[in-house]
Amino acid sequence: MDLRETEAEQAFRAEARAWLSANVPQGLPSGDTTEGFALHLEWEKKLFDARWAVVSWPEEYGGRGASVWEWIAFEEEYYRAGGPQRVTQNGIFLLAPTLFEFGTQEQQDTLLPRMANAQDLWCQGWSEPGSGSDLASLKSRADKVEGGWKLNGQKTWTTRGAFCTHLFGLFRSDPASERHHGLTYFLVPLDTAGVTVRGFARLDGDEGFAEVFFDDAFVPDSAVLGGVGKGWSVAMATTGSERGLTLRSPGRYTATVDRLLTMARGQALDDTDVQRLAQAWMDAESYRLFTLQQVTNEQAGRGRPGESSLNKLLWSEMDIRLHELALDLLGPEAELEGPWSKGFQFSLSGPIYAGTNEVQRNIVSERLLGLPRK
Amino acid sequence: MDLRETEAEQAFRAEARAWLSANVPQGLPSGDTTEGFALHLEWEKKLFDARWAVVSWPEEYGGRGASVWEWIAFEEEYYRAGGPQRVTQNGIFLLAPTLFEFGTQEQQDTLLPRMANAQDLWCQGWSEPGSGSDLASLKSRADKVEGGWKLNGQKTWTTRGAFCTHLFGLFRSDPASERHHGLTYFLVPLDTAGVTVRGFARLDGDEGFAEVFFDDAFVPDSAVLGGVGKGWSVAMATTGSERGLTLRSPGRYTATVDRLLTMARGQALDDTDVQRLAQAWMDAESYRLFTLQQVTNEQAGRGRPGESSLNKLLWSEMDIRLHELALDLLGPEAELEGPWSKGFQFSLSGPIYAGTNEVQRNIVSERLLGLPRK
Amino acid sequence: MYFGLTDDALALREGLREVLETACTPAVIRAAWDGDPCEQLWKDLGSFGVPGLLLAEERGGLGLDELAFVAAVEECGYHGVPGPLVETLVSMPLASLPVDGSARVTVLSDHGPTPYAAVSTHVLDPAGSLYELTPETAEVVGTVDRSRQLAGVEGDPLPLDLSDEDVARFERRGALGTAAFLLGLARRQLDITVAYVKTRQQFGAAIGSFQAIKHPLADAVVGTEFAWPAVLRAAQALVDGDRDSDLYVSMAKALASDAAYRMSRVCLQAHGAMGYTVEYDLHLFAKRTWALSKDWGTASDHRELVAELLGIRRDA
Amino acid sequence: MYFGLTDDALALREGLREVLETACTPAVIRAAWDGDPCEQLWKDLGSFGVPGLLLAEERGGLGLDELAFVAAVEECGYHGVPGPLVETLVSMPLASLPVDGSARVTVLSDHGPTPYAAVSTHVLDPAGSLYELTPETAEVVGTVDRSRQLAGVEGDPLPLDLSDEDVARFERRGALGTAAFLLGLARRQLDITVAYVKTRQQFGAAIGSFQAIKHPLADAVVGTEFAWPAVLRAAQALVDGDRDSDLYVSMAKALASDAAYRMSRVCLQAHGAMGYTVEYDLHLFAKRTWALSKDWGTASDHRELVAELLGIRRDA
Repeated sequence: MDLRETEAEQAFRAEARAWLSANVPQGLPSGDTTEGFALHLEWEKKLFDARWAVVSWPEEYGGRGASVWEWIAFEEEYYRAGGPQRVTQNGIFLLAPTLFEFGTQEQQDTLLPRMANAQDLWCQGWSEPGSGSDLASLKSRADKVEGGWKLNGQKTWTTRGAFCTHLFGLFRSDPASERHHGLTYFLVPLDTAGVTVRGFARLDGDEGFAEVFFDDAFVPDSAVLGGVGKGWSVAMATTGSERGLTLRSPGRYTATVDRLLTMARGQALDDTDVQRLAQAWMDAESYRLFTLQQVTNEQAGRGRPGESSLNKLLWSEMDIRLHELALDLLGPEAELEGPWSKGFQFSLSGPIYAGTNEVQRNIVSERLLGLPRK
Repeated sequence: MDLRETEAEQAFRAEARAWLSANVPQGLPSGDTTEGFALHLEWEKKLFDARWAVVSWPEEYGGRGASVWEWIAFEEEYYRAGGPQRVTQNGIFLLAPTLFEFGTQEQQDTLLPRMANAQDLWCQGWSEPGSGSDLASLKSRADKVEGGWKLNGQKTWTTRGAFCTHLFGLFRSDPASERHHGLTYFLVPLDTAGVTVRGFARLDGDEGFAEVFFDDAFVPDSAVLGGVGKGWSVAMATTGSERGLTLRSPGRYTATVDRLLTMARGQALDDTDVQRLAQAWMDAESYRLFTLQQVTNEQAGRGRPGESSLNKLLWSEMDIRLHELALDLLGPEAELEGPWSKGFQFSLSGPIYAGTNEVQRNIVSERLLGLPRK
Repeated sequence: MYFGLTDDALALREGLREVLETACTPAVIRAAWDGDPCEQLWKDLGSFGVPGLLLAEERGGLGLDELAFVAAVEECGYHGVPGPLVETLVSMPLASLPVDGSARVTVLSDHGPTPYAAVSTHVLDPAGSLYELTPETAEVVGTVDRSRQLAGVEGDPLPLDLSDEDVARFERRGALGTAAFLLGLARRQLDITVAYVKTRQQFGAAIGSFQAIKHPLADAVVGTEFAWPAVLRAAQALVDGDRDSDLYVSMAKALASDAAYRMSRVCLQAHGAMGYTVEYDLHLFAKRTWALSKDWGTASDHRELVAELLGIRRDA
Repeated sequence: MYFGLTDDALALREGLREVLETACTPAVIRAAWDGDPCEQLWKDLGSFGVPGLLLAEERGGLGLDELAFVAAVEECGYHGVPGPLVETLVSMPLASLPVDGSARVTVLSDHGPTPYAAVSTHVLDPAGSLYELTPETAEVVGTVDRSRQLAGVEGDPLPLDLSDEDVARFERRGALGTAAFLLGLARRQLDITVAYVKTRQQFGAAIGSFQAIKHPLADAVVGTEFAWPAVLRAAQALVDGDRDSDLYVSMAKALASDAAYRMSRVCLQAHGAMGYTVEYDLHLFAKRTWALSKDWGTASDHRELVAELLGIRRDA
């Protein structure tokens, strides 16, 4: 057990903290509206200019080659300083690890710098109207043509799709295939002819979702990531990996709990509030500690199947409890529009996106506990 | 809505209350040990002699022809006075309604009076080692022979089987049948040759269970209840019926809550305790009110499928919460043997017996909500 | 003994259901979200006598009792009737206002802006006065459920002559009506969800066949099914002028708040992403649930009242 | 940064596992239920050095730290080691007693009879004294977990010279060790249950394939998996003499108490009737869980301490 940061890590954290406290914008509107998104892009470019956009990436792509420990420290400092949720996250946290692992040199050299400086904005094309938890049933097609592929079909629940420039998605490239066979992972500019995007509103009314329609949209062969027919394994390979935990860094929740404690300090509390606040702190702290253990185990080659599902079950259910507590402490003000009521509505998506919690419970029981699938 | 008791009902309740307060034995040991059972039998005979053993039965069988409202009132008074759980309950509450509905006149005339005065003590032979929630997979056999049947197989989890004199049970009478077809409901004296009973201990250590082995045990044709091959429908017909609610009368829980409130009155409480106590009272009271509504609806022909499963989910989960609260209020004493720790252990069987709560949730969602079975 | 709605109340609810099925569609609720006071809906409710349901016949009302009240309000909850429905019904006996739907009466908040003030014609202050509103000038405060239309209240109120008993009954009816409305909202969310999970296919089966969907729904139904008799019991306690009225009203509101909130959570989760958009109707009922579960006292407030009335004391 | 047990602690746990698999079978626990002090088991633990694990090497102990302590105690919890295991390990540094397993030290209760007093050789009173016991004369108080062997403590204690710091560290280690023991008990119950639901067939399938079994187990596992890093963190805080030791110890005990209790409920339910008998082993671990989840402070007590240490105040 060694909980001490190295001198380099301490220096990294100190530099991040100093820069963030001086630069984090306060009171940005939601990034899920047209106007808000533009303001968030300014922030992303500022992060990039100071080389804080993608700290864990190599320097040549705009990063600092930070270790995963430094990345966790950066995230802690980022959320402690009140940094907003990153509108670039689906690119830098979901696509980028896949590009690093499966991309050609040319794909990496072309795409990563443009992703880092928020020139290309990536959204995810996984879900379809008939394929949510059961992703392997997806029907969007890629048909081979001279020099490339024609894409047809529909993706939906695409987060920030209406504001993004590119989509990474899974398409069925072998029409005779079933389930997770015969799928290919494509990288698609959204201005491709034959691609139509329609934004629609989330639960909180912000236009954070989009449907994306493909009507004979042509993409070249170079748009394939990781090989034709390898889409499923490419999409799944980074799930639960070291970088897989980047979806929800602990700093986000420890910062939420700090805000909750600050709010609670100003008011009279009963025993129930006190117990719930203590539990809130313990939940976020245990998530942080679990993450440290998880990274350690992965670095030592002791990672276990299903661990990232445990992770997801905890943060998603915790996030709802934190916000329910905040709303209870707010009393009658809870129904007003504000950061807590907005955060509550957002928290309700936690047990749904990135694989519903029902699916996560299946994964934990089947892969970690070894219970039979059927 | 009419919540008033009639004059007759008031008089009935007053008479019950007066008799019970004068006669209910205090501090009886558990009825699930050999010595305790004998003391409980004395109490049962006393109840019978005063015609309080089976109040809802016709007078000729030892009852008072009480209405279901009067029965509920009797149960309230019984538990309020501190009456013990009835060791005769599986006969008078589970078998008797079936006998009234399906029994021949001779079966009724022979068996009911002996059940009422606790001369015959009945246990239930449903579960088998391989058939619990999936009762329809049962394997115990009844083979037709001259003048009767030969029973073979094993029943288990038979409550108070080691102290009873008779068993009612389901046996597969058609060897070619599957699932819930070809079953017959038999009434079996436990002193029949070829029947062996082995008692074993429940979670609390009392010998409340038995395994019952059948080895070519002969029973005459008159041991069949409700017709050969009709076993499943006979066994299920009374479930959820008006008398079906007799399994757990509300008076039991309202009395538990009264004891809980009495205990709590003597000690300092924090806000959490106060909230939990209020919730405990509301839960028991809502169960009482739901029962009144359920009886009303059934009498008006407005009963709904699955209602008795709602009922079971509520009382079983509530009973655990009531006891958890009691143990929390007891503090360090909670681990000592005593009525609350014993009651807690018993409460843990609630979500298991009489159909596990997992099965009840299937029933509610399939029969009441109409969700698909598979 | 007869525990349940009278045939009259059942018939009232059935009639109201027919009216609301056409008069209060989700499109009407969506209009209310944009600030529409929904005058046609209120006119329809008025022609059915709903606003004056609790007002004595001799004063122009229907003169019905609290059992009819909870029956009607639960149905209104099912249809998500926007505006101050419960508030209007419980205020009418205290104020002399038209019961034809032209008067929509809300209740003055004692902490900040008042719900429905931007779409109401009057505000009752139970401390003893009545404000007339000019809704067009109201500045609406942003809320999660936009049909709540919170706004500040200004102007010179008319004094009302209210006895302590009037006010106590008004408060009880308000909490009770909100409990009934919540259970209507919960029933609607359940119906929407049951219909969805029966048809939505994943992994080659309707998702409603999975225990992961079935069991949480069954547990949520236990909550709402056991809250309803508490609402009925409280209604009857008010009809009878029972000493235990406060106890039963608080029990009803506490159970209904918790049960409806839980139902909203389970129903949203059962929809997966499908429910997580304002384009789908579920949220209209879920967000109203969140607001009303805390209005007229939270579950926790009412449990505290129950504890007090049961004589549960903190000191040994 | 390295968050986890050291290789030494892992090796210790592995060695202990091999010892306990033969030395602490369910039959041994059942003997403890009948009042057997399990001297052979304690001798085996003694020959492995366990009782003196925290005692300095120069005083005859292993001189290991709290990380090794929680690793060893968790494994003892998995095997349900009967008697005052945690109590003995944390008392040894305060008393001069043999560490070969011949001394079994329990801790004086400040409210009624003392756990394990009927099977211990000594009782430590953290107020500053040590009793020697004559177990054969003890009158055992009936408990749900009969291996607890509660009894009154009488006699003339020997004074001990304990500093405030000694006692504070003793209390922290006691709560922490109990948290680790609880997580071992939970892991055992989980293993028993996973094995059972994989083989038990109903409705033509292993019941472990049903979501009704899978999902509650998965949720219970979330609880125990997230409690363990808290135990490690608290252990490291004690090793480091961290200012936050009390905070992390209370967090560990609160999380472990709740998680282990919940696991016991879910595991019992997953067994159906099969777990509801003393003939099956599950109850041996469940009942210990119930007792220990409240021993050395309940979850609620420790949450209250966490709140105090975080500066959460009741007044505005």
